[in-house]
Parts: sequence; C-alpha cells; structure tokens
Amino acid sequence: MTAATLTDAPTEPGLDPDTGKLGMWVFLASEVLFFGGLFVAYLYGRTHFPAGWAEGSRHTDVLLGTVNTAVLLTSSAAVALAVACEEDARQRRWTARLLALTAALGVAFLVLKGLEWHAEWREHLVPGPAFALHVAGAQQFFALYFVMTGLHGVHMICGIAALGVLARGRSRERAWARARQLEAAALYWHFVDVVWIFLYPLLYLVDRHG
Amino acid sequence: MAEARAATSGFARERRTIASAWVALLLLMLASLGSAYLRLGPGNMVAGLVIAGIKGAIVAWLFMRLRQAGALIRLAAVAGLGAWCLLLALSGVDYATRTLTPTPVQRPQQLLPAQAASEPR
Amino acid sequence: MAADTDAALSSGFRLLDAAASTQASRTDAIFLAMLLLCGTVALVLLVLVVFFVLKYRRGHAVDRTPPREMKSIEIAWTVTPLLVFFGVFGWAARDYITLADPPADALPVSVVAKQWMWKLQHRNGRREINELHVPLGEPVLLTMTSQDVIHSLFVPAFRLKQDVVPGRYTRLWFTATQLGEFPLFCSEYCGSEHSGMTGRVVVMSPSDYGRWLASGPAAPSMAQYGFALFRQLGCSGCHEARSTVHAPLLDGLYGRTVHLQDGRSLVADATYLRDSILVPARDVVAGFAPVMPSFAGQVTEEDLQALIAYIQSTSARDATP
Amino acid sequence: MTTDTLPASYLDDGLTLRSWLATTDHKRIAILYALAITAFFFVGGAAATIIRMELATPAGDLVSNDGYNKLFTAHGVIMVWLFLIPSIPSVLGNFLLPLMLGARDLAFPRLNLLSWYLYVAGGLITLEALLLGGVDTGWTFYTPYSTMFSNTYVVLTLVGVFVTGFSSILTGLNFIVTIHTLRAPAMGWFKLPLFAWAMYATSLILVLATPVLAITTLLVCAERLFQIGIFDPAFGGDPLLFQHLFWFYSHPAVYIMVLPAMGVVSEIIPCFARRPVFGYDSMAYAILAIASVGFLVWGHHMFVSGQSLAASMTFSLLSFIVAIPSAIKVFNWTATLYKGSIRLDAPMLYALGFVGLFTIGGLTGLFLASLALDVHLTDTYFVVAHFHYIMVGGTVMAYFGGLHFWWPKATGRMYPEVWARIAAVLVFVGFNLTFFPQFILGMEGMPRRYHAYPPQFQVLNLLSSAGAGVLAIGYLMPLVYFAWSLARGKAAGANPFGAKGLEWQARSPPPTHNFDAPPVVPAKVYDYHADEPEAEPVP
Repeated sequence: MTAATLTDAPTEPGLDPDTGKLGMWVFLASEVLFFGGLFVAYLYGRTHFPAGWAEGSRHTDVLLGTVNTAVLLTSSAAVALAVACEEDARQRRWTARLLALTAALGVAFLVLKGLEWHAEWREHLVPGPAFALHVAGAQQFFALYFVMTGLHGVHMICGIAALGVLARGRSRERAWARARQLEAAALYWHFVDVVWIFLYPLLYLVDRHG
Repeated sequence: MAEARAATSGFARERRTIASAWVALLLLMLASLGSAYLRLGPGNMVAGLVIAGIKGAIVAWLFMRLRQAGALIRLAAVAGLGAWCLLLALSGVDYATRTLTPTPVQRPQQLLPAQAASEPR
Repeated sequence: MAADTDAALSSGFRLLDAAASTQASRTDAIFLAMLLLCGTVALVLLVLVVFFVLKYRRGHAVDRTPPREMKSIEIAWTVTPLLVFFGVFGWAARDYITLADPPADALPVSVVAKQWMWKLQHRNGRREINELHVPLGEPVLLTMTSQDVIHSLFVPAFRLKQDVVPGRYTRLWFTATQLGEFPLFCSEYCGSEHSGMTGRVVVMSPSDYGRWLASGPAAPSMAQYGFALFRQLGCSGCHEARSTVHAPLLDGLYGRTVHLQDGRSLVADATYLRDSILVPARDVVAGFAPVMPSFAGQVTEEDLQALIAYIQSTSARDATP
Repeated sequence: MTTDTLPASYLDDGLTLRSWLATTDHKRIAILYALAITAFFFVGGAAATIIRMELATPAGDLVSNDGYNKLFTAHGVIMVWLFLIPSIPSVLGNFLLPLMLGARDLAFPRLNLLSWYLYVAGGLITLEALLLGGVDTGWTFYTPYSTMFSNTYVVLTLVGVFVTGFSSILTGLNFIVTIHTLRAPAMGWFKLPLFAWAMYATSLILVLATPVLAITTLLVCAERLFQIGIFDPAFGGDPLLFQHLFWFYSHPAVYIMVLPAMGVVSEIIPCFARRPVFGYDSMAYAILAIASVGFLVWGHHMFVSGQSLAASMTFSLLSFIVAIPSAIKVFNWTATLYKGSIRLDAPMLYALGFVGLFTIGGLTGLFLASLALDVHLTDTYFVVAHFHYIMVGGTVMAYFGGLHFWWPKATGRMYPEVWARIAAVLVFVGFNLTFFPQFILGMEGMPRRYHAYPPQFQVLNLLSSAGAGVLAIGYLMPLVYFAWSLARGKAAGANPFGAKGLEWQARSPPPTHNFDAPPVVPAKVYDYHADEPEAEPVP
C-alpha cells in the first residue's frame, strides 16, 4: 500500500509538502482520542443521569452558545479562505488579513465564553458545596461542562497564538510563514472547530423543550 | 492569460465552495437549535449528533481538504475516530449488559446530630 | 492472625492449596489442563531451540540447504492454536457463568467492606468481624458493598474472588466442600493496611453451624434492632398509624408497588427503602409532601439493613391471619 | 575512527554542551534518551530491590506499610512510563530508524528534541513527587482510592505522567511520518526491516492510546481537586468508568513495550543464525495484528471488578485471539534457527532468552485470559510473574540485546564478548530465580501489593528475593563493561557481525548525515546465507 500521493520520498526531510500535513493529521488523530475520553464520560453521565443532564443543559445559555458556534464556523471559513488565497498569486495579499480575522474571531469566542462562565459562576452553577441545582447528576453535568469547554478553550488559545504569529510572519514575508505552515495551522483550527461542533448540541441542546 | 484565468477560476471555485459550505454550516446549526425545541425524546440526542456529524463532515471534507487528499491522509483522519469507536463499543457492551444494584454511599464522616440534617451534597 | 491458624495453615509445600469448594475442583481441572497444554508447547519449543542451536552451530558441518518456504506449516500453527483456544475459552466461560447465577436457596450473608476490615452479618443478625462461619455443603450467597474504596474478597481455598465496589452490591456465592479454616484476603489494593485486611472462613458441619448461629451473643435479631432504631430515630413519630403527621404507612410496604408523585411507580425493594431514608426528596409517594429530612450521615450501613429488615418483618406479621 | 578524508562522526561533530542539548540529530537525541532512561532504570530498580528485601520476611519489618505502598507505586510508575515505554523506541528506534530507511534524519527533527525535553520534564516532575513524599496508589491509580482516600502526591505524579505521555505521542507521530515519507526510493513496504515494522506498529499505538491516558489523568486530577464526581460513587459516579478508560490505554501500552522488543529480536536472530527470518510476510502482518487487536482486549483486567458477564466473555474471547499473532512470531523465530549457522554471541543469548521467557509470559497470559482461572489468579503474584516475564524477560532482555548488537555501530567500539555473555546468562538465571517462584505463590493465593504476608509463603518469597540479587548483578555488569568499552574497546568495523540492514552500510560511528554514499537497498531483506562460508566483516 505505497501512498500514491506521496512522491517517492527524497531522503531529505521537510522538502515534501505532505510531511507537514500528514504530521498534523496524525496529531489530530491523537487529539480525537484525547477529547474522546471526555465524550465517553459525557455519554456515561447522560445515560445514567438523564434528569440531571436535562436540568443542567437547561441552565446553560443557549443564545451565547449559538452565537459562539456561528463565530467559530465563520472563523473556520475565514482560515480556509486564507489558505486558498495563499495558493493563488493574485490573492496572496489577503492571506495575512484573513489570518488576523480568524484569530480575532477566536478571541471573540473566548470573550463570549468568559462572559458565559462568569454568569454561570454567579448563578452557583460551578460544582461545589453551594451548587444550585439539586437534581442527581446535574453537578456532574456542569463539572464535565467546565472540563470540556475549558480544555476546548486551552486549544483555542494555542490556535489563536499560532494564527497570530503566522499572520504577523506572513505580513512580513517570513520564510516560515508559507503555505505549508498555514495549512497545518488551518487543519488544527478546523479540528478545534469540529470539536466545538459536537460540544454545542451535547452541552446546550440536551433538552430544550422541557 | 489562459493560465491566469485558470488560476482565478481555480480560486473563484474554491471561494465559492468555501462560501456555500459556510452558509450550509450556519443553516445546519440553526436546524440543530430548532430540533432541540421539538419534543423528540431520545430523538433529540440523535438529531443533534447527526447534524453535528454532517457539519463535521463538511468541515473535514471541504475546509480540511479531504476531498483532494490522498488515501493516507484520509486514513489518518479516520484512524482516530475508529479507535474511539472501539473504546465506546466495547465499554458500551459492559454498560449495556451490567445488572447494576446501586446503593447510595455515605461519605464516612462523623455522625451528625439528628436535628441539623444537611441536604445531600 | 491468631497463632492457632498459623499452625493449621502452614502445612507443607503443595503445588495447589486445598480445594475446598465445588468451584475449586472445577477451576483446578482447567488449571491442570492448561498447565499440561502450555507446558508441552513450551517444552517442545525449548527442545527445538536447543536442538537447532546445537545441531546447526557455526563450524559444525551439516546439511544447510535452505528449506522451501512452506506456507502450509504457517497456516497449521495459526489455525490449531485458534481452535484449542476456543475450546479453552468455552470451558472456562462455562464455569464463570455458573458463578454469575447463585442458587435461589443460598444462605444470604451481607458483607460490608471498610478500610481494612470485613464486617459480615448473617440473616438472624449474628455479626462477625473478619470471620465467616459457613455450613458444609450448603450454598452461601455473599451480598457485598464497600463503605469507602474498592476491596476484593478472596478465598484462595475456594478459588474465588470478587471485587467489592462502593456504591453498588456485588455478589459472590460458593458451596464449601471441606471442613476446616481457610484464609481470607483482600486482593484489591485499598490503602495502608491492605495487607492487614485478612481473615478466615470457618467451614462447620450443618449441625455445628446451626448451634453456632443460635448461640451467638444475645444480639437482637435484625428486625428487633431495626424496630428499636425506628423509634429512636423518630421515624415512628410520623410513620405510625396514630401519628398526626401526614406520612405514608410503612407496614407491609416491602414488595408492594408504590405510585410516585411524578407518575412513575416502582416496587418497594431494599434499594428503594434505602434511597428513601438517605435521599427522601428523590422518590416522593403520590399525595405526600416531600417534608421528610434526609438521614444521610446519621445511619450506618448496619442500621440501614436493620431498618429494612424491620420493615420486611412488618409485612410478614400482617401476612399471618 | 575517522580517516582524515571523511567528515567527522556524529560523536565528534561539536563537543560543546550546547551542541548536545540543542541537537536535532536523531543519533545524539538517542544518546540523550539512553542516559536519561538508564538513570530512571536504576531508580526504579532501587525501589524493586528494597521491595524484594522487605518481602524476604513475612512480617513487614523493613519499611512501614505506607512506605512499602509508596515503593511499589514508585517502582511501577518509573519502570512503566519512564523506562519500559520509551526504552527501545526512543533509544534504539531514534538511532536506527533513519539509518535503516536510508534517510538523513526523522521527518521532524526539532519535534524529536522537544520529545526528549518533554520526557525529561515529565520524569523530573514524577521524581519530584516521589522525593516530596511519594504516591501510594499503585501505578494503576484506581479510583475512588486515588481520588478520595489517598493523601499523597497523586496530582503531581499524574502531571508528570501527563507530560511524559505527550513525549510518547510526539515520538510516535515522528516515526509514523518518517516511515511513510522518508523510506529510501527502492525500499517498498515489504522490504522494510522488521524492526521498522515494529516501530510503525508501536507508533500507531502510541498515537492512538496515549491520549486516553492523558485525558484520564486529567479527569482524576479534576476529580481530586474539584470533586467533579465522575468516578466518585458518592455522587453516583462509576469507579469502573475509570478502569475502562485506564485499561483502554494500559493494555495497548504493554504492546507498546513488547512490540519493539519483537522488532529487535527479529533483527538479531537472523543475523546470528545466518538465515533469513522465517515467513517475513506473516511476521509483518503479525506485528500489525498485535497492534490492532491489542485495542480490543483491555477488559480482561476487569473480570472480577464487577464488569458485566457479557463484557467479560467478549473480552476473554478477544484476549485469546490476540495471543495468536504472538504465537506465530515465536514459532517463526524458532523456525528461523532451522538449518542456520548459529553463533551464541551476547546479542543472540539475549534474543534466545527473550524467545524463551516471552513464550512463558505469553502462555501464562492464556491462563489469565480464561475466565474461571482469572477469578482465582488475578490480583495475585501469578499476575505479577506474568507481566514481569513479558516486560523484564521480554522487553528488558531485548533492550539489552539491542544495545549489544548496535553498540559497535553507535560507538565504533566492540563490547567485551566474554563478559557480555556472562552477564546475559546471569540475567537469564537471576530472572528465572526471581520470578518463577512467584507463579507458584500466585497459584497458592498470595495477593499482590502485600506489605506483610502469611508465613506459608515465605520459602518462595525468600527464593525470589535471592534471585533478585543475582538479577541485579546481571544488570550492573553491562554498565561496567560498556564504560570500559568506550575507553578501550576494540575498534569495530562498519559491520562487525556481517548483518544485512542498511544501517550497517554506514560507518561506525556514522557521520551526522548518516551515509557518505547513498545506501544500496538489497533486492531481498534479510539476505543471509547459512550455507556459504562466513563472509569476513566489511572494514
């Protein structure tokens, strides 16, 4: 099963455009397992505490959640466009701006998330002795909610940092900010977006018609 | 000239796919939101996950360019999901068939005096 | 461990410990079969390797024309182990399944594992710490739970062990086939005194066991102790017939279906009674207000079992005409 | 020994500390790993020595029970995560993979250096946790003990494990991309040496299983610090959920430990038997089968933990199936010796020792896979003996064999043959003396992790402790004569053993860019001929 697309490898590492992409995809495979453990814990909770999950989900802010999802989807489209622009000679001037836009949307997402967390903190929805809801399992729901969105947030911060650095590097025509690095960073960003795509229904839309 | 037009049409086509994918994603998000307000019982979770699956597929297929990626890259994309499904499936065998007789566990603290019975933590 | 048990147990070297339960003899049969099977495979390989190393040692003139690549031998040594493995799997699984469903008439003993001791209680209330007296030849069913971490009740002579998991009941049943005392260990790591959490199982003849059970310290039966607790904790204040508080009557409740406020209805079994004592707000009976305070933290595991035994005894009393 | 015309070897190419600590040369990073791993091996070994001294007597009289619990936890954590898992992939794999593929370096050289720093950081955090007061949960960290009842440095140790885990993931990633993209032009997949196949399969497991360990440690830390209630039964959490997540990683982890050892043995036996490996294709498929089926069997650690009957039977059946590829490999190694021209050099002694001990380890695994026997044997010393036969009898023997086999290539000097053979025999004898009695202890029902045990188990425990002494001597000898060999070992040519891999076409020690002239990929892999007179080693 020789990989058809990979040109017969020169023994010099790093010259083949696909190595970076393949490396990032293998890393994303490990990240799927990394978040996967949390989704297994979530599914355990949802099957064993349906009432707690529904009650907990009703107390999340669905408006902010939906807006955040839209922001992240847009940022994903923006970075895809940036990669496309980088490959086209005449559109290359847009790349740096699109990368900056993506990073800005990422920051907006984190700001909204911060507001949401603050609201929940004020409503005593943070697991602890003073936890507001008394349905069995609601505390686990919010515990997992904070762990999952927290871990996702950390990945967002890494993504924003990478995109910011690449945007500056690209605007200064740096050698390390070429199509290959952009595509790898874009893949990572799309992955973080896909994780949120699954977090959104699982955390916000468990039982809205209650 | 032809090469330039081909380049622009290439980029134009790419831009169009990205734009349409973006719109589709937003619509699917709204659909997912709407489906949550319908009383579907367990169907809510299924609908939520199916729509999320479609959105994830769009992002992977178009934005992450799996469409024009080689077999190896697609294999790497699917490998993580496959391993996760193994974890879910086999631990699911245990959870689905485990006859559980639960008992509430009391944290072994000192016996509190009868009148100040604190509500369960 | 008491000195006398040392003397009894430090018998001479034997490949396998005494097989003292019906399960033990079956497990030993599988064990010896596997020992034989794997022993021969290991021996054959050892002999082959030594023979090849000697015969084909470098400098020793011998025919070394490279043999043909034989696919058949490779298929053979893949399929045969597979078939043998399926056989062993089936045999071992059959015995494991018998462990999973205890006989109906098994003698119930409730076991509570606590960091670093075993508390066992027979049906008539007789309590034991780190010791279990059982009759010879009768199946005994242990219903076990833990108050803190995961322990595991392990009786090597019976070839049996079962983890004791907090938050749920796990069961272990056996039928002793040999008189005498057998060591009992905790085999799931549970903290500092994990190696001290040992005890012994004493197998007695049924008549001796009956006498031992009756002659125990004049501990009140679980039901009587439960009734005393029922009054002492103030349950009778609300749940007695003549009480002014509007609370459900508990006489004869055990085994009846109960209709709850949120439309569900369930059978009032031990778990329901236990839940209602510790978390009353969860399953409120239809037509009653959730005013009952929780008794979590005020009742130990034994008190709960005693209260449940008392409520069970009320239905027995009413049943009699 | 570099003639003046050829460029300097990788050892002489820059002697400053910075040239070592900031190197991206896979060979230097392998040496850095070797030093760090040897240090951790002897820390873990010290803990094992004290445990064996304590167990020489039934009463717990050498260390307190808490002390004993912290010792066996330290032994477990250090040996599993800081020695066994990185040993062959990070030391031999890093050094040899590019050489075997005919490449100049790994696909991501800088990422390789980052892996080493992550490994050392994780190791130091774990060591700091042990020095501050140790952790007493066992390397398995079972909840609710590790989350609710242990008041030792659980979180700090788990952070150390978490960081070391990422070092493994990045090494796995590096190997997968290297094997896919940097193979020499003429080297198709079925001309790869089996060591490279083993690295590939191990890397698949490293990348797909280690993240689940990372998330599990994160959840245990969250549970300990914020009582999130996922694993705590008081909130309705499930301790078995932890066991599922933990063993989903930890069983593939034992294949991470044994697959590289199989790769090393598959290189040594053909070389010293002068015969191509028997059934190369089935060996390669067996390696991939072990890696993939290895993900399906983790439940056999939970037969008595309260898992459902159906799940236990499923996992038992799958555990029998995963034993088939290992059986195939053992049969193939044995068949490779047929009509060979065998020389029992030190690497061959270690390799044959591996085949013997791994066979016993694998067969006893079948005892534990059969349900009824596992009810009696699990959590006893039978299990301790089983996994030591695979990890110590298997991986450590193969690691030592690999060290001896490629030592001339890495240092340009020969190790002292006679001393090396004595050490190999001592390790084999000491190992069997230490761990075979533990099988019998397990049969008689001595539970694991016991600080004090009933007197009827003393005879075998004493024998085991004595054996541990012999084993310790066997492990110390290589340290001595390898150091001696560095100073005054005989100069080794490019191919002292007449082996067939690409790595033997480079000089010993190889230059930083590995090959002076592009290596020639042979038509057939393992092209050994037992019937021809022995070719004299290439200068």
